[in-house]
Amino acid sequence: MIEMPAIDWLTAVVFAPLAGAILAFLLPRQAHWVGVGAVVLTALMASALVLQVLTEGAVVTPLGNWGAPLGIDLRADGLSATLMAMTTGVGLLVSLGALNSYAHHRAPERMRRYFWPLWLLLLSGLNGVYLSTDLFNLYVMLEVISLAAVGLTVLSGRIEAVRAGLEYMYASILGALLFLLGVGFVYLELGRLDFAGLLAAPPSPALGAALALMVAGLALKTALFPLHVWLPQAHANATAPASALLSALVVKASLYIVLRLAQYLLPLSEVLVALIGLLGVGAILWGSIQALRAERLKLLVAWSTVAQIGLVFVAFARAGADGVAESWKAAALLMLAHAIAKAAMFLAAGRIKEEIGHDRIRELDRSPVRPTLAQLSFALAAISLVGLPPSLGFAGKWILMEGAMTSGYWHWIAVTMIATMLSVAYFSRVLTGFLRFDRQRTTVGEHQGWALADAAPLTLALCALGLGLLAAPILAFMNIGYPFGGAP
Amino acid sequence: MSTGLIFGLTGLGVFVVGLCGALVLVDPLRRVLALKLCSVGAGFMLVVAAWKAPPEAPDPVPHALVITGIVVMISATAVALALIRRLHTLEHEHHD
Amino acid sequence: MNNASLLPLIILLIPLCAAPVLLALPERSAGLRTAINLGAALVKVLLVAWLSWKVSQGVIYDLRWTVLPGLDLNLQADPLAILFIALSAVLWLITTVYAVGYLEKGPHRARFFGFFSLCVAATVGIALAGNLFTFLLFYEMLTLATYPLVIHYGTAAALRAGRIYLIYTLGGGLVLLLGTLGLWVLAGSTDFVPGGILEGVAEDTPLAAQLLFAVLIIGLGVKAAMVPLHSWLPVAMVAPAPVSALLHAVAVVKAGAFGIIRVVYEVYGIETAQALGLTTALAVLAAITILYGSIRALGQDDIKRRLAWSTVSQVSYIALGVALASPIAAMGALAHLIHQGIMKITLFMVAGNLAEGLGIKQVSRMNGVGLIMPGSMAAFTLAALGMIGLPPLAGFVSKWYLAAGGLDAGQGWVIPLLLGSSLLNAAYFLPMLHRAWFRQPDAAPQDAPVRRPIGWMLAAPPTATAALVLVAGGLANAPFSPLEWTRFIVTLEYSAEAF
Amino acid sequence: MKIVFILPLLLPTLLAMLMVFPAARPFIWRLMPLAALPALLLALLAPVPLGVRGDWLLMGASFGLDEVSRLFLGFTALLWIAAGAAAREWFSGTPGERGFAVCFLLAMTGNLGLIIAQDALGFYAFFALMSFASYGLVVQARSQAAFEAGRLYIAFVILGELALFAGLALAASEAGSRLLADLRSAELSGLSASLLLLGFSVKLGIMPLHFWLPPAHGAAPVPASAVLSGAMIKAGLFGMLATLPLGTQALPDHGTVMMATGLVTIFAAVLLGLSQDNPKTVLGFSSVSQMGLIALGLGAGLMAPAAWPALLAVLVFMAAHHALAKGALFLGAGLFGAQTGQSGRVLALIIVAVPALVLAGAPATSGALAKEALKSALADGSEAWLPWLIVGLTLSGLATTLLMARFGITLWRKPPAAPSIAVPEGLVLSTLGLVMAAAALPFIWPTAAGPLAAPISAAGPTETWPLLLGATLALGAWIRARALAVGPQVFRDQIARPFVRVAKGAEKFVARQRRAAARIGRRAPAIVGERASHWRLGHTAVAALIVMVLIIEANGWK
Repeated sequence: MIEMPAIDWLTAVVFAPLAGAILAFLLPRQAHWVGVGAVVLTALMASALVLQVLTEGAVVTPLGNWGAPLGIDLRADGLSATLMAMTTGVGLLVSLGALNSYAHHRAPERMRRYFWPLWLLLLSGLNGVYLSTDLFNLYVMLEVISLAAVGLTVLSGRIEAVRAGLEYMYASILGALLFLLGVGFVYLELGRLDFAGLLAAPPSPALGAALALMVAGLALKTALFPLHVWLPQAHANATAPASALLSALVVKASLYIVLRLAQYLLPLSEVLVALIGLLGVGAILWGSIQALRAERLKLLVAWSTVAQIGLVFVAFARAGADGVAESWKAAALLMLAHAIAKAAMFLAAGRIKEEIGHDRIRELDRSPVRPTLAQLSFALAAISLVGLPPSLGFAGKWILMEGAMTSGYWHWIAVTMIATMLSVAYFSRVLTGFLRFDRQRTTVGEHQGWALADAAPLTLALCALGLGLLAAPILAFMNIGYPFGGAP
Repeated sequence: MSTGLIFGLTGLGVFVVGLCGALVLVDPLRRVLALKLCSVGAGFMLVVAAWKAPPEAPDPVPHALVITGIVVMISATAVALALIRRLHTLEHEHHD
Repeated sequence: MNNASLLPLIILLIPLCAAPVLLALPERSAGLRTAINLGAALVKVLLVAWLSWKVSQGVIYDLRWTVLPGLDLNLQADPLAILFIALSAVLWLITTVYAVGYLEKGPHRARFFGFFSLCVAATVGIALAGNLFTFLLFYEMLTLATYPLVIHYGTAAALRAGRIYLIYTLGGGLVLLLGTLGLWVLAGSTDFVPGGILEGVAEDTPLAAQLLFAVLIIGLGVKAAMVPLHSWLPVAMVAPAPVSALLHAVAVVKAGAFGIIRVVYEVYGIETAQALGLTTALAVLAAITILYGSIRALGQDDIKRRLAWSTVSQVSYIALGVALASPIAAMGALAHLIHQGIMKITLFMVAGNLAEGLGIKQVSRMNGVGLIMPGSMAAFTLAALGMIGLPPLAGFVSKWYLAAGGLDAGQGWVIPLLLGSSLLNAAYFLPMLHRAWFRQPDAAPQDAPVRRPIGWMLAAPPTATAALVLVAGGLANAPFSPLEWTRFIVTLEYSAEAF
Repeated sequence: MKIVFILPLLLPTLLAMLMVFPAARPFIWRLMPLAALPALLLALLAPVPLGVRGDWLLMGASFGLDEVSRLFLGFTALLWIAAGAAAREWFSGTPGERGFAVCFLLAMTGNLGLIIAQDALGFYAFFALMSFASYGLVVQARSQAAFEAGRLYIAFVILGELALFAGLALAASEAGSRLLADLRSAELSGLSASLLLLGFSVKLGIMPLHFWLPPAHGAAPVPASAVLSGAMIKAGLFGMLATLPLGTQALPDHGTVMMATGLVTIFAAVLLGLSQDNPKTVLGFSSVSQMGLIALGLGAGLMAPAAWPALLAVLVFMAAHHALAKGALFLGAGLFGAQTGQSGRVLALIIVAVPALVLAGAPATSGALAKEALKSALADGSEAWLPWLIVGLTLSGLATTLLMARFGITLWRKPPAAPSIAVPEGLVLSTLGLVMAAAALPFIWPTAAGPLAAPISAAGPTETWPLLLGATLALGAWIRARALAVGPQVFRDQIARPFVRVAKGAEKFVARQRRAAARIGRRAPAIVGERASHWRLGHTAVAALIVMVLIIEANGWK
């Protein structure tokens, strides 16, 4: 057997999209091919990395061979590899959807030109977040993500989008700066920023301040209630593939950092966890209520993101006194489920809007055209988001509720059930619109609006549904390298 | 009161002023400026973190971080300003 | 003897794979759709027959796939599963024929048959579920698959009904999820094992076990339409006739009833359940449902609504029989699972024929329909008499065993209950028969919808099921009859000395 | 061997099914009289006792024939043959032919089947088939009166069926077997015996369960009345003989009630019958009255098991006697109605007079023989009751005579309607056949069945049963009156109304709350959202969050 030259997949998955972004920017006419090519390449590398983690366990690469604490380490354990794989996988499918969507003759030149560089930049930043092992690196990656995400938000160039994008920009930068100040406090106290160095630090005022600043910053970036104000407009007004990326992937990066901080920075006190859980509850209720009131499809989906993020925080918070050693699994599964399903849902919503011509929920049933496949994708994604078996969302909820029940936290179970019912309520508003036929005179054409573009949301939705059956292996994989220290 | 503490508190103060501005102000341009203040404050903190008693050379790492931060912030500011301009143009068109 | 062959999985996959194909078929390719529908249903019947034969020889099929740590998807073909799966297979075939005829020119046939198939797949899954977790999975799938069927016509009324349906069934599913979780935490397993898995637990923490039972029964009782969780059922009858037929006979309400059987016998175990006083509570609930459903059926003029209320009442016979904790009553309950299915499906299909062929939807307009549609109405008559419990029809057999079981268990009150229910059944079924056979047909009003002759696809299925009603009752003691099969099951569920 | 039992049941069923095909109908009408022929042959030729089992059928059915059931099968089949022949003249080719023939044949199947069934379920199945199919016979005329009669009929049928179901279920569980033979020899509880008696008494038409009988007989067409009165109500008696532990177990209370009601029935029915003006209704009351006699015998048997062998023989004889005579009377009434000329009517009246005399107990007729035999058999029973019984029996002869006279008068005044196609000559044969059979019964009987015996036993005290029975009946009468007065649908609605009202109220309450909640739900989020964005709560929350986390963390430093 030929000895393969040891390719450093960790570095590759971060820099390949970056290179792709630059190339796509330089070659605007070929941007989409460059873009898709880069994403496919990244996806292949990511699979190689996943395989490597699967066979060898956690992988570490010191960038430029400096090594911690001075240099920058990239590390992939089960959790980060999973999230990275999710990012590239979902990203690949969204790219395919985008390829079709932006090839649309009506799409302005600007979109076609800037989408790919921005998205590749975003991908690079996301992968960077998942593989980073020190705080400052995380800050930089967060900023990269922010800039790319804001760019994606305003891509359509419409006034609402720009306004929402600006708001997003403020929130995003402020969040990053809060994080940066936190980093400063950490360095002040400990003199180092790598995760390993944080682990054993005793509690101190500086670290407490750092934690407070970082939690606030990340909450802002991840749109945890009541810091969510920027999210619905930003996600609802972006173009469909951009919304899919923003909602599915971008918010996950800051969630991931919260998870990591919870492990490395300080043992979270029970009260703080309860506070986070409480905010999660607020997010579920408020997000759902707003989703119930939303008049436009994409706005509804965006508000549902607020609610779902709340649920992830609830999953995280049910740790209670036990710490995150167990509860992260539910949170991680829910993140995964949400990413896949929400991407499917935004793409499907975009397709529906494209076919019907508007996305006003009340008038969905007046349309003589029913884009069946997009509707089906939407429905399947909704099943996963609601958390019905056998979807991935169900697996996440199951672990969440099982854990809560074992520890006797009945209130979290009640919250989860309420969240489920509310999500049924707001999604069924849409589904009812799909299925009502007596509002228009002409015969309804079903099976209209078949398009290749439906392939991406449908695949994503089916994945969200079917991956639940693979929850056990996924969990086992996430546990490689014991991201949360659990006993081997 | 040590120099470090004074610098630190100043940095923190600048950050808090920026934070308040970012949260309270309405005018887009002033909000950008407030955010810039925040970043300056945060930079201060890192510089303080680098400071060591004179015989020793200051820690180079925070300096590197600050420089990176400044670069990042400059690009962010640029994007924000571009967006504000764009919004102005659009609003202008909108009103006509 | 356990067997890991893939037969149960194949049976599950047939409708499951047929569904997307049917959904994807263009609306106009009716011939191909019908061929797939009937082909799949036929193959399934044959495979189920083969499976039944193997199971009757003592083979137990057991397939597992780990979903979450320690939690398996488990398909298990035991005799109880066979009972339900055979019902679903046979009635699916018959209903498919009927549905093809019923929706001949209607809209959205691709969607209809796609979800129809999915619904059957869910039923198969429910039948084959080897643990409560798997059961839950298919239980939810059933909810989702039936929703588009209930609102098939897409009118405001249908959507309203669909919403109520969804609220109830998804709520029930959620409660069942809670129950499943509770079981998992309490017992460390959700497997269906004859004799139950809660023996020790129930002794240690009886209160938790009782609460859990309540939660599980609420979750299942929604689909089984037990009072006071029944409200969705009469509303859901806006669905097309084949759907109502399937909903009432096989799929939804039976899923709930079947779940109750599983929970009482194979999660708690009848002795544990009895010791905890759970069977009594369940029996009382069932008794209330039986009477209430019948009483409400009395006042309904809409044929399908009357039938729906009747279902509310009849399905609880199953719960009653289970709760009586006597092997004989258990036989009655299990047999009623089948018997109620074939009787009710007949009634609904004929109701559909009346609506479709004559535009008649009210009892008060049924005058003389027997003379116009003798074949269908003969089937209706047989099924209705069976519902009342007249021998030698199927309904009699189950009632007889329920009564005998009640006496056997020392619960004499069951007899007046059954008598009262039969009386009420007679009070709402016989007037329909009287009108149909012994009144002169009304003159058709001017604005009456055009009558269309019903084809063989609409006429044959109810005839076939009516024949089944007769055979299941008349040949109740023949090998492989429902009753005999329940005897087989009950010998497994009850220890040998019970006989 | 099985074919022997299957054929009598299969033939009528098959014919009923074939009625679906219009082409087959004339042929079936031709076969109609022969439908019961296999049963008759079975009764005449089969060696007794005889039994076969069909384990697969309905939880294990078994069929068989013993001394008693052979006699029942014989006269029942004979009656069905005669009625079938009359029905052919009556209905063949008319618009209602299909419905009538199907019901007729199904009722025939039930009637014959219940006699040869040897297990409780099979018996019950055939009994129900007969009862329900007969509804079609009762309402054949489709007139208002027929529907009224039919409603009454079906109400009582259901009452009877329910009682039977309960009784059989109880009895089978007490006996631990479903075979009728085991039921007969088992120790039955009072409750199950009461239920069985109640169920069968409905069919017998013993007062006060007789309400259905006279209107039904009056409304049904002649051939149907003949079998209803001649054959079917005997099924009630047969049922008692088949299921009750007569001769092995004393049930004095039940016996007392039966005897008392029997006595009342004999006379009350006559009094009621006298006020009727429909000849067939009069005959119906006469049947009620005659069944009172049979109840008397049964009651005695229940009281004194020792007297049973003798009573059994008498009762079977009485059943056969009444069946033939009453069948002949009904067919005769039809024959009379079908006559157009005066001379024909006189001739018909003469023919009818023969069974009337037989029934009234003219000397040397089976009627007289039956009463005498009953008297002597009763003498073996209760001492205390005997004088009353003797008086009663004697007077009943007088009463029946009066009733027969009334029948004659009303027949003359209001002859039953006959279809225009009825050919008098066609009816004559069947009527005459039955008349002759009725007249010749005393002579045929010795070759057919058994001797008499005479042991004696004492009667028991009365209990609260009659009171309870009275209350139940009052309630039943009230319900019936109510149901009739307001119409069945309204009546049903009345039953359901409280429940509907509760459900509606709950619905309304929930709806109101829901509307209120929906209003709040719609408005509150909008207001809250507006306020929040106005006060920039989301932004302020950033600062608040930082402070809160700081405070929380501050606890950890100390």
